[in-house]
Amino acid sequence: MSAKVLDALKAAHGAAIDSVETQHGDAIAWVVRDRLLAVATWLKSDPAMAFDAPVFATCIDRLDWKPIDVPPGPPVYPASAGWTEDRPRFEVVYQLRSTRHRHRLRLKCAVPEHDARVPSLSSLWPAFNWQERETFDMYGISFDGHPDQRRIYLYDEFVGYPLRKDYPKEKRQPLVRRDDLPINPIKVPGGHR
Amino acid sequence: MAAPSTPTGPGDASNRSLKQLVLGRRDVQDLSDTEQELPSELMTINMGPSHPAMHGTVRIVLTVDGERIVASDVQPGYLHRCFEKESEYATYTQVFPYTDRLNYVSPMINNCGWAMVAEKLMGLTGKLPRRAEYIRVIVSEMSRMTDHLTCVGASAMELGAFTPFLYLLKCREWLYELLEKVSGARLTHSYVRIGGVGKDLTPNFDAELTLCLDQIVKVMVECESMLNHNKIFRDRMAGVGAMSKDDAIATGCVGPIARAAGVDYDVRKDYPYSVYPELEFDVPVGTTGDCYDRYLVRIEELKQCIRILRQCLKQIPDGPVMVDDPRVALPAKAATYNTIESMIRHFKHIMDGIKVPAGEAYAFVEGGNGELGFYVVADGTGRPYKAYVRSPSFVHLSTASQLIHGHLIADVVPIFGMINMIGGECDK
Amino acid sequence: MTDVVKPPIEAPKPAPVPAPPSDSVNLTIDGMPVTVKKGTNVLEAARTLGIDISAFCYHPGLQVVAQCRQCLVSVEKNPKLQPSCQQTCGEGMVVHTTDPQSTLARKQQLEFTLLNHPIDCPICDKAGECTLQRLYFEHDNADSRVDVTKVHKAKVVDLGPTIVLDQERCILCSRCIRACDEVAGDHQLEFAHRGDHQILTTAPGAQLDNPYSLNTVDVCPVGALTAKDFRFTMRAWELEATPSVCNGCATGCNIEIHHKHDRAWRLVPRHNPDVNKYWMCDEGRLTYHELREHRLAGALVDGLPAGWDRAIRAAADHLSPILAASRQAVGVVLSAEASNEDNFALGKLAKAWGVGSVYVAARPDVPGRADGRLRVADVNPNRRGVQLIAEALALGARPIAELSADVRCLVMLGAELPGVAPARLAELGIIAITSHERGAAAGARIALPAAAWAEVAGTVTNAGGLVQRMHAAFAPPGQALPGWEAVVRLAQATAAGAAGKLSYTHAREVFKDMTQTVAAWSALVWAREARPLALRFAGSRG
Amino acid sequence: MGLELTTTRLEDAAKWAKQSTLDRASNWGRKFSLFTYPFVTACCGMEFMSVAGPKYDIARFGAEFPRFSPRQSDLLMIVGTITEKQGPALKRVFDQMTEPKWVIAFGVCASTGGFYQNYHAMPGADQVIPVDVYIPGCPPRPEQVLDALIMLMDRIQSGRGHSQLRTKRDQLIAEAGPGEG
Repeated sequence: MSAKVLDALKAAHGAAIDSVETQHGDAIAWVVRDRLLAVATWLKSDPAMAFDAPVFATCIDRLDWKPIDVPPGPPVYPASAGWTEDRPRFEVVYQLRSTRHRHRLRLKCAVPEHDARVPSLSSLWPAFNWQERETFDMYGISFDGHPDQRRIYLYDEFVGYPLRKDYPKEKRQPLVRRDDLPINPIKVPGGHR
Repeated sequence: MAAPSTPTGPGDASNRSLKQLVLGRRDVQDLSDTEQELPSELMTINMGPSHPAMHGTVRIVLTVDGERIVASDVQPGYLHRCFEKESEYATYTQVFPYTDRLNYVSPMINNCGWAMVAEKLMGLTGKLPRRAEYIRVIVSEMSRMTDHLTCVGASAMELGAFTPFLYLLKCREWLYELLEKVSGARLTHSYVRIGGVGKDLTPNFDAELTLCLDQIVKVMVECESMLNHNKIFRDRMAGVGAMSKDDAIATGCVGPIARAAGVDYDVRKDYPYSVYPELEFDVPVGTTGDCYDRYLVRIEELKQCIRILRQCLKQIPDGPVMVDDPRVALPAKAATYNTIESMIRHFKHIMDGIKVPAGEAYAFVEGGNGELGFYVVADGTGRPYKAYVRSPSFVHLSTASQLIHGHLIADVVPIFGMINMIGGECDK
Repeated sequence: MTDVVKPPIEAPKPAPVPAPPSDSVNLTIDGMPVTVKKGTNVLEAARTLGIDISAFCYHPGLQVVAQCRQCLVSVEKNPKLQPSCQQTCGEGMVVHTTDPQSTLARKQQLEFTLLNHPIDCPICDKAGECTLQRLYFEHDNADSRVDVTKVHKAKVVDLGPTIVLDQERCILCSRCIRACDEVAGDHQLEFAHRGDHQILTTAPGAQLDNPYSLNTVDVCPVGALTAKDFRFTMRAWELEATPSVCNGCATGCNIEIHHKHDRAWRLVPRHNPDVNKYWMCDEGRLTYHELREHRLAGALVDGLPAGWDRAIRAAADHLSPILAASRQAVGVVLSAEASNEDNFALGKLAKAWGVGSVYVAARPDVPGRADGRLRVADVNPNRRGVQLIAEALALGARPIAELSADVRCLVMLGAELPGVAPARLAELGIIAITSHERGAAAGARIALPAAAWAEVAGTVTNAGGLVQRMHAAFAPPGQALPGWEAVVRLAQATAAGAAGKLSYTHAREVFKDMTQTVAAWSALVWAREARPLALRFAGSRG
Repeated sequence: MGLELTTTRLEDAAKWAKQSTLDRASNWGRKFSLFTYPFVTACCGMEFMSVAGPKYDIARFGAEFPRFSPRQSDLLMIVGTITEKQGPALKRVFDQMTEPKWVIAFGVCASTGGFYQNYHAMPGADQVIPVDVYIPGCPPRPEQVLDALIMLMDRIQSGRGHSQLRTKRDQLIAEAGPGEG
């Protein structure tokens, strides 16, 4: 089923698709960032695709991606071509579902660090409104055309994007001053780099 | 999506048993009793983050015209415990306790979801012992029952009906005690393992669960007779927070909320997993998508859970509860202490974690609130490179602003009660 | 490694000539063709393909002895299994590593190795980074089939000042024997007895006491040899590793700092074929203790605690009148123990002030230390770097022993002023930017706390002129700041800061300015920051 | 009152404090009529429901009545994880409660942060407000909660609650007159 979707997608939007792959039965299509909105619009409106239900949107930070114990032979991951050391740092991921055809599709968009933007899909699927806010909050990806891009989980005073791989896990940014506590030197993990 | 969706009429073909129960509905517009009064100023009211009627912690900034809500800003995040960041630092097995605390009302289902995504990445899907699969279904359905019991009971309490709350909590307590016997913990079980379950059911689990279900059936009859035709309950629930079928799909709603709106989507039927194909059960679907339909769907699902559990008890085979694969199964304790081979294997499993091959997968189950999925990127080590949870509560909460629009402040309470926003799951 | 800043500045190696075709051989391993340099063994060739052939006794830095028989593979047209570590690749060779025969042989060999191995994992220091654990888990993972009593041997054998041996855990791979022979050039370890009673031991009455003895702990694939310094202190898999460079002497061995809870627990060598290969000396390994001894955590003015702001103000108040009166009265001391960045920043400041004299402080040579291997007489990590910086800035730097009698105030980097008489020290008003409170810095009028080498990003230049990158492993204690940052603050408090020349905000900026000034380093680039890698994430790399 | 207050530590207030009969009587009354403000944030709330529910029935100890206004309650039960974002709200609720007031940290998250040691989970509610009784467990069993309640009652009776001690200390300082302390 997933192969059918990917084939149709390639046939209709060949230029906009970097590559396609299937992992553990999940269909994945790498979409050129500038064409994401067009591809998504087509996926939603085309009767043979009819991806009417959004599932989730998130992001992957490949900052220190070093897969180990990869079986010998051609690389199993990522199957898409053109991956080198200077690959884009982020991947924005959208998962879609069709209630009519019951098929699923994952769209991926490579996003470089210095230009962390993607077009927002919240106009097509309202569910992505909050999901994109979450992605912005956690990874600092900016969504062009998002109606309300604010932090959602964290507070406005928070500096940085915690799910990025270079954000230390225990770096807290307290809102309440802890005056009554025994004095602990508040250290910034990692120190001066 | 500024205007509230008008309820769709009854008579949908997929409506099985509920169409008779949607009587006495008033149209949303009829609720207006302040329309003709003098113009007034808008007021901003803050609800939460610590509010008695909020399940979990969420803050809503309401802009009201009198009692009527004209705008709202729902702000989650007060229970953001960084599930995803913590998971990146934990082994696959160590993530189970974190999943317990996502939807803490139905932890077993979360456990199963996490196990399934790891099994999908390892190619173990469908290779588990049948007894393990059945046990997973049993504990999942029990968890689903605790979820619905809590949701219905707490919502009823918030509308002033304290008795059903106590009755339903009593049922939940019975289930907790059974689950405690099986797993060792009342609430946060961490019972499921990658490749099976932690240990077998207790010897007379069969009889105990049957007895428990019989009692729950009785209590549910009592509760339904107290709630279904209760005037206050119906007036507060029916026609409140309605959502159309199309909206439910486009906003990503799943589970009881989507089904109440007429979306016939249940992961157990549409993308069957585990041994659900071997079990007979129905998926209740509502017509109007309002709070009352959501209540009815949950009550009906409780009955279906009991039906599934009774079948499972009949069909469950004997056998091992853990897959026989040294990659994931811990060695027996006696061997661990007495042979170096098992000691090493035990050590590696615990300290390094179960090695999951590099790749990515999305696996999902029908949680208490709908499609609960885990999206994992693995890099071949014993810890996930990225773990994302597709939490239904978060998606449902994103619709709340639109659901409460145009309603009275008091209606926020039943709407939130029936959205069943679980803080741990919503805020991750 | 990416963080070795290349190219070396002196005697650049000729660009590698493309190997003529005759220098390489083609072979097939598990159906995959591979081309390797002539003389490569099959095991290394397989590793280039990502095939991990199990092995205990093979170490790329040591001679091949092929005695553990753990790396047996099938070579076509060869009736018997071949140890892949000893089998040199031949043209057209066809190797199988997954065929039933060799797989079974390796599994059975592993079973034999485990036969007498004690059930020590929970109390073993090597657990978590143990090759035996890894190979069993990845290559065998079968249940035990034997039910015989294990042979018992001595559990705690004191081999010498640095090492404790557990004979039961030893799998007799002889890596440690070869490490002593080849790295230290001292045959101090040997096997005794036969069969399953064979043990590792020293000669009667002799000790394992060569200056490279701790390398035996690194090469030991199991927990037989443990360092007295590290054993029972920290779980290996809980440590995090940050790449850095040893600051113990001018060799500049590449190391990993293994740290946790804001302190270092051990230093281990990191492979660099140009400098230290796989090794380092014991003395260098133990330098991490200094990171916690006599540290200066907060600024001091006249021996009393003061905040940074007050101390800097006091320094400026102290300096300005002297500078205004006579430039000759102020001396600046660069340190051969500090990084290039710290020295460069202070050198620039000296230029901006226009001080009369610049000196270089360095620890005196230790003549007996040089052994033609890794240890050299010069125990300063950065003497060469300071020389080059001083030349590039035209500072006319002299050794500190030639301290001019005119100098009344010294601004110094580091703690020690070797060669200056104590009486002279007492009359100098010293402003010290130092990580440690000892030597001349202990009597300083103003002491500014600096971060030590493991706590900052920076570069050092070894005796060969190779500029190498250090990364910050953990946070410095208390209020300590990187040395260059202290210099910048000092500059801003005095008139020199107004020129705007010293306004660095990151070591990267100091480095960039430095490479533009020092001609020999113009081609160098600042390596990307390395984040600490948790050893547990390394998983089974053991 | 010839006391010399050389320190303002709370422990010293406890040392100096002598309970009058009136104190004892009012503390006896206080301990059996605790009005709880359940600051429910997370999973522990499920167990809190069980404690309040039929089987474990906290009403037996006179603490069954949840007041959802901090001004009407004297026992703050912090049930669940406190996050950095929640911190100001928690502090505000605590500040709004009238003296004397007591705080129970329900569960390990409220006590220390538990296994959530990260950028957003606060390592214990006592980072922002004083806590009288800590209940371990993730979540604690209802029996543990009842045990903690009894421990708190003892503390109330003996006048050693945080806010009781603070009141006492302020009283002592006021009695000692100006120029002291």
